[in-house]
Amino acid sequence: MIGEHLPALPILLYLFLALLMPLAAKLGRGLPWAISWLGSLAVAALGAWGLWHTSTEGPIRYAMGSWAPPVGIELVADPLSCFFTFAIGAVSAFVLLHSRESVERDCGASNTMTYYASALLLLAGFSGIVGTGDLFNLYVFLEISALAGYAVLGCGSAKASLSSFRYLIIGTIGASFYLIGVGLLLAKTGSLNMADVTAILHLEGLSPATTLAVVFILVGLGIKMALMPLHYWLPDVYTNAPATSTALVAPLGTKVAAYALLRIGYEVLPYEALALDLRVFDVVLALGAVGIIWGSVMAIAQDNIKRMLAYSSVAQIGYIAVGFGLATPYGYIGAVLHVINHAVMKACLFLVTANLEHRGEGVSIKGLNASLRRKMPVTCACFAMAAISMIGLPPMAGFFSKWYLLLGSYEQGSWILVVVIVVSSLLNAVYFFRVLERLYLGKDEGEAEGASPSRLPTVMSFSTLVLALSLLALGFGNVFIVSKFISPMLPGF
Amino acid sequence: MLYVVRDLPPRGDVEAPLHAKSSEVGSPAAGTYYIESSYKDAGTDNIVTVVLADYRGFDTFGETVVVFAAGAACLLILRGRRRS
Amino acid sequence: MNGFFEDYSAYIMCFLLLTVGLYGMLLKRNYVKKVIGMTIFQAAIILFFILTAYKEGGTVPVKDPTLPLDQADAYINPLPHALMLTAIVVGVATVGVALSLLIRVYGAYGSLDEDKIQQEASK
Amino acid sequence: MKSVGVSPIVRLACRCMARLIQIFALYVIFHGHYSPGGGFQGGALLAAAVILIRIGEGRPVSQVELSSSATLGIGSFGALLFGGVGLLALLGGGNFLQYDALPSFGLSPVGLHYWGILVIELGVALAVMAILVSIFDVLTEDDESEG
Amino acid sequence: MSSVIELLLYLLLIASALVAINVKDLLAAAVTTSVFSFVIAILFIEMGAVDVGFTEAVVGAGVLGVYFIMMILRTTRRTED
Amino acid sequence: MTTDVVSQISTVPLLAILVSMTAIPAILLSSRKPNLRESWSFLAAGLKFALVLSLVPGALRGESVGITLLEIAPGISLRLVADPLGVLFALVASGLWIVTTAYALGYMRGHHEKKQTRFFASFALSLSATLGIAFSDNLITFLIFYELLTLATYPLVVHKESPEALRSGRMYLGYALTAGLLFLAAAVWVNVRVGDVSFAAGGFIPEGAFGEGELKLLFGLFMVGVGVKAGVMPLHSWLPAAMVAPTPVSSLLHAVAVVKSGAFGVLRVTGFVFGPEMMREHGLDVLLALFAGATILLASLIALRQDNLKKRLAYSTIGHLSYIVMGAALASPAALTGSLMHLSAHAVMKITLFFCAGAIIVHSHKTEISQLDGLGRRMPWTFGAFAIGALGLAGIPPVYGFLSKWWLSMGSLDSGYSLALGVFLVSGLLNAGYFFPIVIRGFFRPPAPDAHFPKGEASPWMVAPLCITATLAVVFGIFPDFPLPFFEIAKQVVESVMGELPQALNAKDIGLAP
Repeated sequence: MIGEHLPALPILLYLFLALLMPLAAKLGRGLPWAISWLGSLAVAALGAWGLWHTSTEGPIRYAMGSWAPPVGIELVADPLSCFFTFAIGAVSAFVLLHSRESVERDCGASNTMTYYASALLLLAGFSGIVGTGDLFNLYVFLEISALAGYAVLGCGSAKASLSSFRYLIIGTIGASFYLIGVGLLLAKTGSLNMADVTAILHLEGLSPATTLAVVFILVGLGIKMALMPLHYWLPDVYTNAPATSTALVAPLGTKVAAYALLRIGYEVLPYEALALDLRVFDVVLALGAVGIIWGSVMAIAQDNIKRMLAYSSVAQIGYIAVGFGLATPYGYIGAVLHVINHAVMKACLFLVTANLEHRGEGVSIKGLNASLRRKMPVTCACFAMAAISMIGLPPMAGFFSKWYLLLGSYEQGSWILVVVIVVSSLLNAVYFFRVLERLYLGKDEGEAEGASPSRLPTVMSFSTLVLALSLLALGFGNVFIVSKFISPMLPGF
Repeated sequence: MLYVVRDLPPRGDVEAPLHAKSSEVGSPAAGTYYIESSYKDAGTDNIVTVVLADYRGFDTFGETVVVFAAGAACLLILRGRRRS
Repeated sequence: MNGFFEDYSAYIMCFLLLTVGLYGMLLKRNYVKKVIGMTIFQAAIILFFILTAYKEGGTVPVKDPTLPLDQADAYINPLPHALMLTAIVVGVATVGVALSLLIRVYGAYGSLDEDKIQQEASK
Repeated sequence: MKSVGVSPIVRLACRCMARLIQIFALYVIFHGHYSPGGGFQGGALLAAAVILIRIGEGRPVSQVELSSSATLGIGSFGALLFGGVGLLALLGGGNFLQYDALPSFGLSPVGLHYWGILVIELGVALAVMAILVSIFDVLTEDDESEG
Repeated sequence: MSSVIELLLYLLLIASALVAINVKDLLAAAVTTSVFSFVIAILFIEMGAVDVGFTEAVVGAGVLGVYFIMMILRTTRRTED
Repeated sequence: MTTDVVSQISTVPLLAILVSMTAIPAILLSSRKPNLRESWSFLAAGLKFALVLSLVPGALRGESVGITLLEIAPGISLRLVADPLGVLFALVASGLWIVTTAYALGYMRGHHEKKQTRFFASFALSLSATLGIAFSDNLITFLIFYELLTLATYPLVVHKESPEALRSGRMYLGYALTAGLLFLAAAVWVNVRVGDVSFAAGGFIPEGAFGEGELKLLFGLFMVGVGVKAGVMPLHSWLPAAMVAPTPVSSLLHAVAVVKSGAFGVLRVTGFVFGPEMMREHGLDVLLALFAGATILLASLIALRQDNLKKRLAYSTIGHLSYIVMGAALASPAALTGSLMHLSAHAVMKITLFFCAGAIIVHSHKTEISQLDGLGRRMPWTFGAFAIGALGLAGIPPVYGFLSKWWLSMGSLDSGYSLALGVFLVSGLLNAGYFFPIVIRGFFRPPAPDAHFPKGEASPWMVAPLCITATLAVVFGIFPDFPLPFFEIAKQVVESVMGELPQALNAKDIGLAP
């Protein structure tokens, strides 16, 4: 039963839970919160199970309404999509577990129901993008996640609404570009099913119209994943949004768009034509590399921690783009591994800022001082761990994605990339140690013990800590993940 | 742009891939299949309705959810902040 | 088929409309204008899909007792129509969210012009 | 919206128009199988009718028609009706939204598809009506003060 | 372009789009947007997409117009471009 | 180590690393009770030393024992193996940790330093990392502990948290992290080309895996990677800056653990990655020797000009580390023997000197050499020990430093780079030139009229360790295999790497003089 319906279950679970929210809110005040994180946990379990199942027994294809694929909509669960489903479920479960009080604070206590409904719809959109095998269906889920995303990102302060509105405009352009691309493909191939389109395009190669379609699709998804020149919506949004929303969207949103790019780029579009005629991979690689450096440099210039993390996201997306652009097994492994690593790292870091905000501490780096270490030891330790992982020091998770990317760049003989990765790690070190120095060194200027306000709720420090510790686990378990799950999903190069 | 437009099937072309009976790799083309079998499958005259609600019902479910999401979003953004 | 103008001018109109919409979204400084640009942009995309569905001499995709269904060429392709119904709904939903965001923005900044808001925000 | 100052003629016109629109909407929904139209269009028309009353009669009266606080609930109910049909098919041993796997009540598979489509169209109509009205409500609510 | 009427509709479409984007009064812009939606709905129907045309008419000319107008009434009609 | 000797499974190397790691929570938890906290440190140090000692018999037989922990990247395991070279380094580091702990106790309390808990915890972590470096079996394991060492020592460098300390800390991090990344880049490259990253005595990079230019670049990357910690010029400037750290840190870490891990890295890379033959074949030895020779001379010259005692010691350290590098570069059996012996010899002697400097600072609050006139008569033990250390570093018998320098000189002759001999001789003179004036000032100059010296010696917690290390320096100078068989282990290493022993050794001539 589960195996058969596996591709549909995470999406349906999220959708139904979201739709049930108005009812749940009637039954109990804390129920939306509990349902949402438990639901995410269930999705993570489904993803993990599916990962295990599909990597041993091959992908599962699911025809919606039992209409065979070119006619009906098809969902696909293969190791890659299950991997992403797992990442979505696992990361969001802890973010949502953490979220209860910050949501009430940032979005108003009477809004928890709509907030959690939107959050679940956001996640439903994400898992839909990941699970679908149909180009237009992907657009629908892209828009579900986008709408829910504008809501959760814009529900805080008026500033949040403003940046969310700007994001809405740019995000709609992205989604519409994608839709135009799909339309062109439909006109040229007559099909919307990914596997079908793949077969047809491989037979025919690229014509001018399909080339334009590729460009539209790539630009559209590039906007969604905030690839370097299309990234400028991101810092404002992440900085102004409520803490929980950022922690939910930042680790997952751009990754899911990257997933779509990975899927469509590697599997749907004809690889040879993309690589040789259009040089798409080279372009993405170059943009990724520039994004890495640019994001890191901008991050150094920021004083607001959230803004710094946002720019750092731009850089980290660059890593994923580089792995994608390398178009080699190592690059692919690096990119996929970095997706999960970065998701956990960023979630952890944004939860740290959420904790800071919750305790009434500012998120300005200049305002940090060593008294925090005493007031919030767990939070500070988590920040340190995630920061070390971001810098890419072994044996934290971040090191290993870098390792595979380096392997990939050597394989391609691309020296510039090696330099870029090395330099960016140093830049990462610069902006993270700036914060660490303030947290761990210098005089404890805080007031006496008793004067500090209430302690951080246990769930908050707990979920931050779980994410931080899983970075270590991901670091040590990377071989297991790579050999067991990522290697079977390698596309033919 | 003209170059690209030329590559598209002409307007109203019955031979366009979208309207073919089957695609180049032999899979049935969805559009033609819908026309031919919708009445047989669902006993409904309006083909678009069948496509919308049956063959691609999941899209429509998604569409309904989008509407719901918009409602939730508007409420979330504008309601309940009188105290701030 | 019927010469370039006959065959392709509709596409060109469609692309012109796309450009108008994009221009409104990107270059207009007023936020409501941006949203209007967005509706135009989306309408243009819908127009494009509908164009691809059209068949010369085809009829509306509703079963016609006089036309047997296995004459597929006699009916206009219903697939893009179904897709675009969904797309229209998505468009409305997006506009709804955009407008509610704008109401909050206006409440806080007292304006809907990007330049003025930027001034206000940097104060 | 304020109802003060709306002339009785407008109010009457609104009321009549609204009823007409509602009837037409129901026709659109249920006749969607045979002619253009369906859940979404019908729902949008229903919403238009309610909005018309909201504008013409003012808020308090129109609450009778559709209460503002219930809109999201009705919306989710509509969507759940849709999803429920799908889920029922899933539980009946088919795939999601596979109408012929629904409990048959003596209907042929084709008939099941026919009725299944009708039910989900109803769901869509409910959801669309409720949500469109709810967005209208939120956009016109005057009681928030930004602080 | 199959007929003069269609050509005229297209021209009307683009004209209304340009007006909607460029007119200095937001309320006028909103109304023009409704006109635009209506014109494009007619075009859809002309091309055989009855359902889409119907929906576009209901939504674009009806619901969206109301939304825009309500929103503009709550905020401002003024614009600088 | 994939040497000829089959490696056996043994958890001892792992335990030796874990001992001080498990001490960290204990130290942190007992932060309110200083005595308990320090006894944890002692306990860990003693245990660690005992564990390393238990590895010595195997090392003397040339065996490698170790354990594979887990696969960390496909085909690459986190693997700890105690081979003779690793045991040699581990012996030095863990042995001196015991004395340093005692000394640190006296120093930190005498100096009323803040945040002692963090200090001792970081110290324990550093030692874990150092042993990890010693027992690493491949480039990646090495790199992991190498980076861990950087992180663990950072809190120690910035311990004072003054702006100067923070600046030094940033500088240290900047250098060390860059080095680590370049090392990573090199390791990845090797992995891509060779498909293996495990150390093997005599080198594991096959001839022809890299082009001529590529090989030089790779070597450069590796050397910058390990050379930063080894203080090879021009990568040295973090080391004098890091002298703002408390003296126990300077003594153990910046004379023994950290910088020696750099030197150790040089030995690993030259002997176990490239191998002497490849070095010679492609002229890499000359490249390295040039830098090392220049560093030896320049560092000695700069040291002459320093008035701050710790700074002078720091530059001296830079010079002496390059002795080790030079020995590795010359790559003859005798030179390598000298290099290995200098690894331990310099450790024992320089730690003595730093202990003395620390004792002087804590006791008399003097940091500049020009203020030391006459202090030696007040602190005879301290200055006596200092004199022994200075003699050793200048290469005067019977102190240990003489032996190592002798072998190095021998090596420079039989490897055919007699210019190196000149470098050693000149630097010996310069060493004498910058150390002896300190001793002379201390004992023979009258105190300055405005000098306020405290009465008597420094705390016994500090004097005892420095006397012990000074004594060790002499004992090792006379009996190089007593009480710890450094020389024998060095022989095993040389034999495994070079395939032969120094000629002088074949004549069964072991010990004092060749």
